Amino acid sequence: MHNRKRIEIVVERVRAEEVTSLLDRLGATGWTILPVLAGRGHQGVRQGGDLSGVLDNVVILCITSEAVTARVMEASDDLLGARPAIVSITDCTVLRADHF
Amino acid sequence: MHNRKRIEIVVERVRAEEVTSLLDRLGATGWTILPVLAGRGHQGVRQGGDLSGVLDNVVILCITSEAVTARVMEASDDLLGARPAIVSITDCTVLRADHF
Amino acid sequence: MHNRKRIEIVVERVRAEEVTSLLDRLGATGWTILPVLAGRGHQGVRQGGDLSGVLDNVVILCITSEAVTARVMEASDDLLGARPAIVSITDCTVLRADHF
Amino acid sequence: MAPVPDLLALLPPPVMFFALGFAAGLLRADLSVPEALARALSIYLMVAIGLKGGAALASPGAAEGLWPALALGIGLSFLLPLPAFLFLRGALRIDRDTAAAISGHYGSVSVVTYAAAAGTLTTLGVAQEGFMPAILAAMETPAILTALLLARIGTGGSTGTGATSAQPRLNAGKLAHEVLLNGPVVLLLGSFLIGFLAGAPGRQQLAPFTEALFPGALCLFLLEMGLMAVRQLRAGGRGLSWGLVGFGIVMPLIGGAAGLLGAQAIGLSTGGVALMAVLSGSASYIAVPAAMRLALPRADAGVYVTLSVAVSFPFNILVGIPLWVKLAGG
Amino acid sequence: MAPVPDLLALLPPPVMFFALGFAAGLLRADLSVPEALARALSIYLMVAIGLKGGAALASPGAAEGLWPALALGIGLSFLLPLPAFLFLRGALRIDRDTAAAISGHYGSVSVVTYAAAAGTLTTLGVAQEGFMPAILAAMETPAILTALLLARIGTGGSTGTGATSAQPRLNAGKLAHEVLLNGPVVLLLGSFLIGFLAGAPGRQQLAPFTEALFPGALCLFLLEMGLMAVRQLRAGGRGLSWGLVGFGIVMPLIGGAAGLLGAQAIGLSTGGVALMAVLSGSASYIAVPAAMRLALPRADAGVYVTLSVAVSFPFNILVGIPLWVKLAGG
Amino acid sequence: MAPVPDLLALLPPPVMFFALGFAAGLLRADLSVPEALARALSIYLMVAIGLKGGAALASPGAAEGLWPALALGIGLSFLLPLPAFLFLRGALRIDRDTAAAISGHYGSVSVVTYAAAAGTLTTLGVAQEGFMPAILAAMETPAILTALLLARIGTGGSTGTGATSAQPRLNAGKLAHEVLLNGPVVLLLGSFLIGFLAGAPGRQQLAPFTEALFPGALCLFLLEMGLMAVRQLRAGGRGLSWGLVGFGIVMPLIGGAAGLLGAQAIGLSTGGVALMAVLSGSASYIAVPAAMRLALPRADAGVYVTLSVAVSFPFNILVGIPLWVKLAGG
Ligand SMILES: Nc1ncnc2c1ncn2[C@@H]1O[C@H](COP(=O)(O)O)[C@@H](O)[C@H]1O
Ligand SMILES: Nc1ncnc2c1ncn2[C@@H]1O[C@H](COP(=O)(O)O)[C@@H](O)[C@H]1O
Ligand SMILES: Nc1ncnc2c1ncn2[C@@H]1O[C@H](COP(=O)(O)O)[C@@H](O)[C@H]1O
Ligand code: NA
Ligand code: NA
Ligand code: NA
Repeated sequence: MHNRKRIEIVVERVRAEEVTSLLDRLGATGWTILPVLAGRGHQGVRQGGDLSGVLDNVVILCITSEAVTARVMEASDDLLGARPAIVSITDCTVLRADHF
Repeated sequence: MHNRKRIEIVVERVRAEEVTSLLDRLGATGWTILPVLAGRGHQGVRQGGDLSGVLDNVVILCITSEAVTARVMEASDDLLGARPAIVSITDCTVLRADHF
Repeated sequence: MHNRKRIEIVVERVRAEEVTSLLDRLGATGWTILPVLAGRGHQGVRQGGDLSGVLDNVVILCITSEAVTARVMEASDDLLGARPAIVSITDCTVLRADHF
Repeated sequence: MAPVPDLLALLPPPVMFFALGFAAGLLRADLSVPEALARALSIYLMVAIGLKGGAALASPGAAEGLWPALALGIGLSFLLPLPAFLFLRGALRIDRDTAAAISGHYGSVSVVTYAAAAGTLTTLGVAQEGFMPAILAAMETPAILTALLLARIGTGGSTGTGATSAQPRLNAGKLAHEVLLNGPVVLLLGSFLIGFLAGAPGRQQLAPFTEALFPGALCLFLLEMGLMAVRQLRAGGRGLSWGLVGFGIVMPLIGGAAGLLGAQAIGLSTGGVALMAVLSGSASYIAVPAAMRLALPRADAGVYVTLSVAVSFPFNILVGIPLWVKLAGG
Repeated sequence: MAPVPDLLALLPPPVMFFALGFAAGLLRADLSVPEALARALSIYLMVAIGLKGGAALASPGAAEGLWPALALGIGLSFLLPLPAFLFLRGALRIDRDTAAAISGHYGSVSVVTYAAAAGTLTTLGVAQEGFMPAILAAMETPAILTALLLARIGTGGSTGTGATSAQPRLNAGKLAHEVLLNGPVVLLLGSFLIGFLAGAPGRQQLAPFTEALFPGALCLFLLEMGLMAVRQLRAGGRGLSWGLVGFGIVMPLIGGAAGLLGAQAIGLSTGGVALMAVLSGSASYIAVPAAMRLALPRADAGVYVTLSVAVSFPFNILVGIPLWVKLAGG
Repeated sequence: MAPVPDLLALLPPPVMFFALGFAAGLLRADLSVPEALARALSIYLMVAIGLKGGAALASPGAAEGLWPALALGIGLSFLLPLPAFLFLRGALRIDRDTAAAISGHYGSVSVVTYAAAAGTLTTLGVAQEGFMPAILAAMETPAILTALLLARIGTGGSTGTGATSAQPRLNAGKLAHEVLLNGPVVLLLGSFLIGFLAGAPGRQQLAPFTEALFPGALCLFLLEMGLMAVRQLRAGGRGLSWGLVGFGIVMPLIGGAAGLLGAQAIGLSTGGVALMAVLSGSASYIAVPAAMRLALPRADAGVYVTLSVAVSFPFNILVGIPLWVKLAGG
């Protein structure tokens, strides 16, 4: 049982690759992308399903070390600049420490 | 880095709108709805995909303040009355406090 | 408000049933399966959507007691042997204690 | 090695595909149809049925007999829930909400059962009234109203017994929409109207889509319905007592007989009589479950969905349709 | 009870299905089309249009007039964003990025509007140049480049005002792909080429798929477009001022008129003139939104998607097509 | 501007769509086919192939030569994994489980490769035995058994080396289902049986669905297969050594040659010989990966899926089919 951080990011589907390659660069060993049906935030209701796909969001889940998390926190504001994503961080424990 | 609560609700898709408008009314600034493939609970196995859609569930994710969370906890039992949803709450931290 | 554990498992879709029946056997009262779009880990990028479905992953979510969690931690290494899943555990609180 | 000559009429390909799906499900074969395909096919079937019916009605003299048939269909949809409800409450002691919800399904109709019956009639070369799709659409909703009434009647007296027995607050606007503007009704009536307005030239233009593809699309859809029936039996079957299973078989016979006699009384054609019996005997699995979920949240969705999809639908496909076609003289 | 004779030409079934979807959406009917079906139909329409056009071009003499038409289409796509941008900035005071993004949509084209117009022409029996699908593909992208230019011009002077007004770093490679290799262009041109290479025998083999099914598939797709238009209005409609709604109606008229006059000037056939007007008047809702999202992340996606899908698309389907067909002399 | 006359036979439209998808993938064009559409098309192709074959077998005299062909197909499926396994272990030093899993893919067959070959034969007007879809279904599974045997043999001696080399507990029941009741086999055999029972009248009724649409559906599906091949190369390509890529090209030639010679030996028609060669040379990408994932969890799924979908499938479509058709004398 080892302590790690669970980062959860809601971001536009078209920008997901930017976020995951940021995670890669900052040293995360993995991530998982989940689909989103709909959402609401400061920009109002967001409902996927238009044919261009620009209104779809995804959730990116990344379990990683405290060190990587700190770097992500610093970098994300910068990267996501124009269209900020929703980022939340939770403490978690994992089974095999070497995997994260 | 600011402390918030992460509320996660599993609920029938047909009732999702009731839950999100409750969240809206109680002051949450946003929420995200994720699709569910299957689940098990007290009512047994639930597998989506029938044509009426009444057996589909969704997960509603809401990151919000402690105050809103407290109100949700109070209200949810009331609203969800007949068909209770699964509600869990986790501590989390977020980047931009003003957003939540 | 009662303390529980939130177990989150990323696993191959074809093995999901093995995991949920393990959870059932170990005493979990329920679980929820979410679809995954894509992921990266030690085995590299995993993108669903091939016709055999063997490259699809899912996320299994289980809110359960500390006791069951402990049993899952012990058992999972054993069961998942050949193709390990990603398991993370978070503290959470729930509304109706009798439900979990 | 030629197949038995009459087999095609008794067991047309769509029905064989239903059996294939059902068997594959029972044997737990690793076979699944994407949900989007099932939904797409169900939309296609409703649009095709509506368009064809509307175009048929546009031909001279085709509206003759429409009004009595419409009145019969609506009347049956309103009334059939009554015996169902009495039996479920009286003999099976099902709780009020679930009994009301179930009975609503059996007053209403199943589009795919109708489609399969229409396909059988086409194979047999039996003619039918062009307006039947309008009857189909008209029979979707009245039963929902009866079901709601049945659920409310008698709960008036128990309001004092506390929160648990009180009906949950009902979002009346949302429910009205669910009842009047449910997907199948809108699609069927809309396509029917469009088919009517487009008339013969429109029909000709759309025929490769609405008519030539119909049997094949029905095959694929019934394959999925077979798989779905078993899936439902597995997930929700524990909730079904033998009494309920018996109800799911007997009620289609009662409904079908009522439809048959009524249709003969008003003098429909052979095909019309068969279709009216099929409609009355069939149970909804799209519009009514969705409406009941909102209106009667305490009714057990596992029970009514499973009963309709996994018991009565297979029975109607395998036994009901051949029976009513035969009795109608087809 | 025969329908009005000319109705089919004025209001062909696909357009009636659009109206049905729109009405169902407005009435909040419980009707939805799976997203996968909508995407599948949009792929089908592009493949079918491309194949048919390519095969038509392969017939003797069919390439006559191709080059002027291509030049006209590309020119219109490059230039139409200019008046749009000036109006949005000058009269409506829309921010630069959003104004540039919107104007790009109106220089580019809508495949389904084209498909609906081609269907109307077929119903009316009006011939058209076989190469029109190539024009359609060629008009997709030039407007995107103009839009990007418009967004960049004039921001050079404001670089000193700080981080907030600086353009975000643009992944140029990714954008170039988005612009040049967007899905519709690849599908249309690829299918066009395949149709051309396969020629008459290929066309004959694929005709049941690409031609016989076309009107029916278009009906289903326009049903979903009607639903989608209302969905977009609901989710993004608050972002639309009345000025923007007016723009979404007037701009198609300006673009369409330019296309009409240009096409008459270069001597296209009646069908070609109508289609060129329809193309110029239509607004993209697949390729351009995707490109703008990447290139101009600060532009408001809610506004440009909603304006294109929920204002100009319906207007073009209901008013634009009949108007241009009429003015072209069809 | 007429296209080269023989092009259609050498490079029929479905193959050109494969090339289009592959090129679009390589160029990273923003083009994707919804997963539900790909699955729907693959179900459609299997149903259509099965129905058509069953109906063909129902015609008088059509079963002649069935048994030897069946024996040949089953024998090839059982035996072809052997040389594959020996080469993968001996020359490429692939681990036992992955080598066994890969070899199972090459003994089994690819439905879409078959469909493309059948399409080419139809275009060329070359006849074929009606029972070939039954051979296709029969060849799906024997190779899976051989692969499992290969994975088990020789691990008996190494059980002492510890937990890492021990085979994980195998859920035998689940595996048996996966092997015997995998989706393609159930769909193909079920549809074949239905087609047989429905006979000529059934065939006629379903022809617009199963036959007229077939070439178009195959085009769309191969477009997606081209995109999928590149996607797999990107995600799983790093796991492929040049040796493995060479294997993925040579093994189809060995398998195809064996099928060709065997089919000529038992005296199949020209079309039958070509199809048997195509089947033997093809590699499974639906049934076998799913079975291997369950039975040999330590085998590398990235390698076998990528090798089958992204190397051998394109090779068979672009080189294998024309080669075997030519060598068969078509
Ligand atoms: N408080 C929140 N909790 C959960 N999800 C949120 C929250 N706020 C925003 N989101 C998600 O993030 C997306 C974009 O948010 P925004 O940019 O604020 O409109 C929304 O569509 C939601 O899916
Ligand atoms: N302990 C649990 N952990 C995670 N999800 C649960 C749990 N219990 C129930 N669920 C989800 O909630 C749905 C409804 O639960 P129930 O009403 O108890 O049948 C189930 O189908 C699951 O998707
Ligand atoms: N650190 C991580 N955070 C979130 N998800 C992960 C992480 N590592 C792996 N995964 C997920 O688990 C899957 C299998 O991981 P692996 O077996 O390491 O390749 C990946 O495809 C991801 O979806
Ligand atoms: Na009924
Ligand atoms: Na335009
Ligand atoms: Na093979």
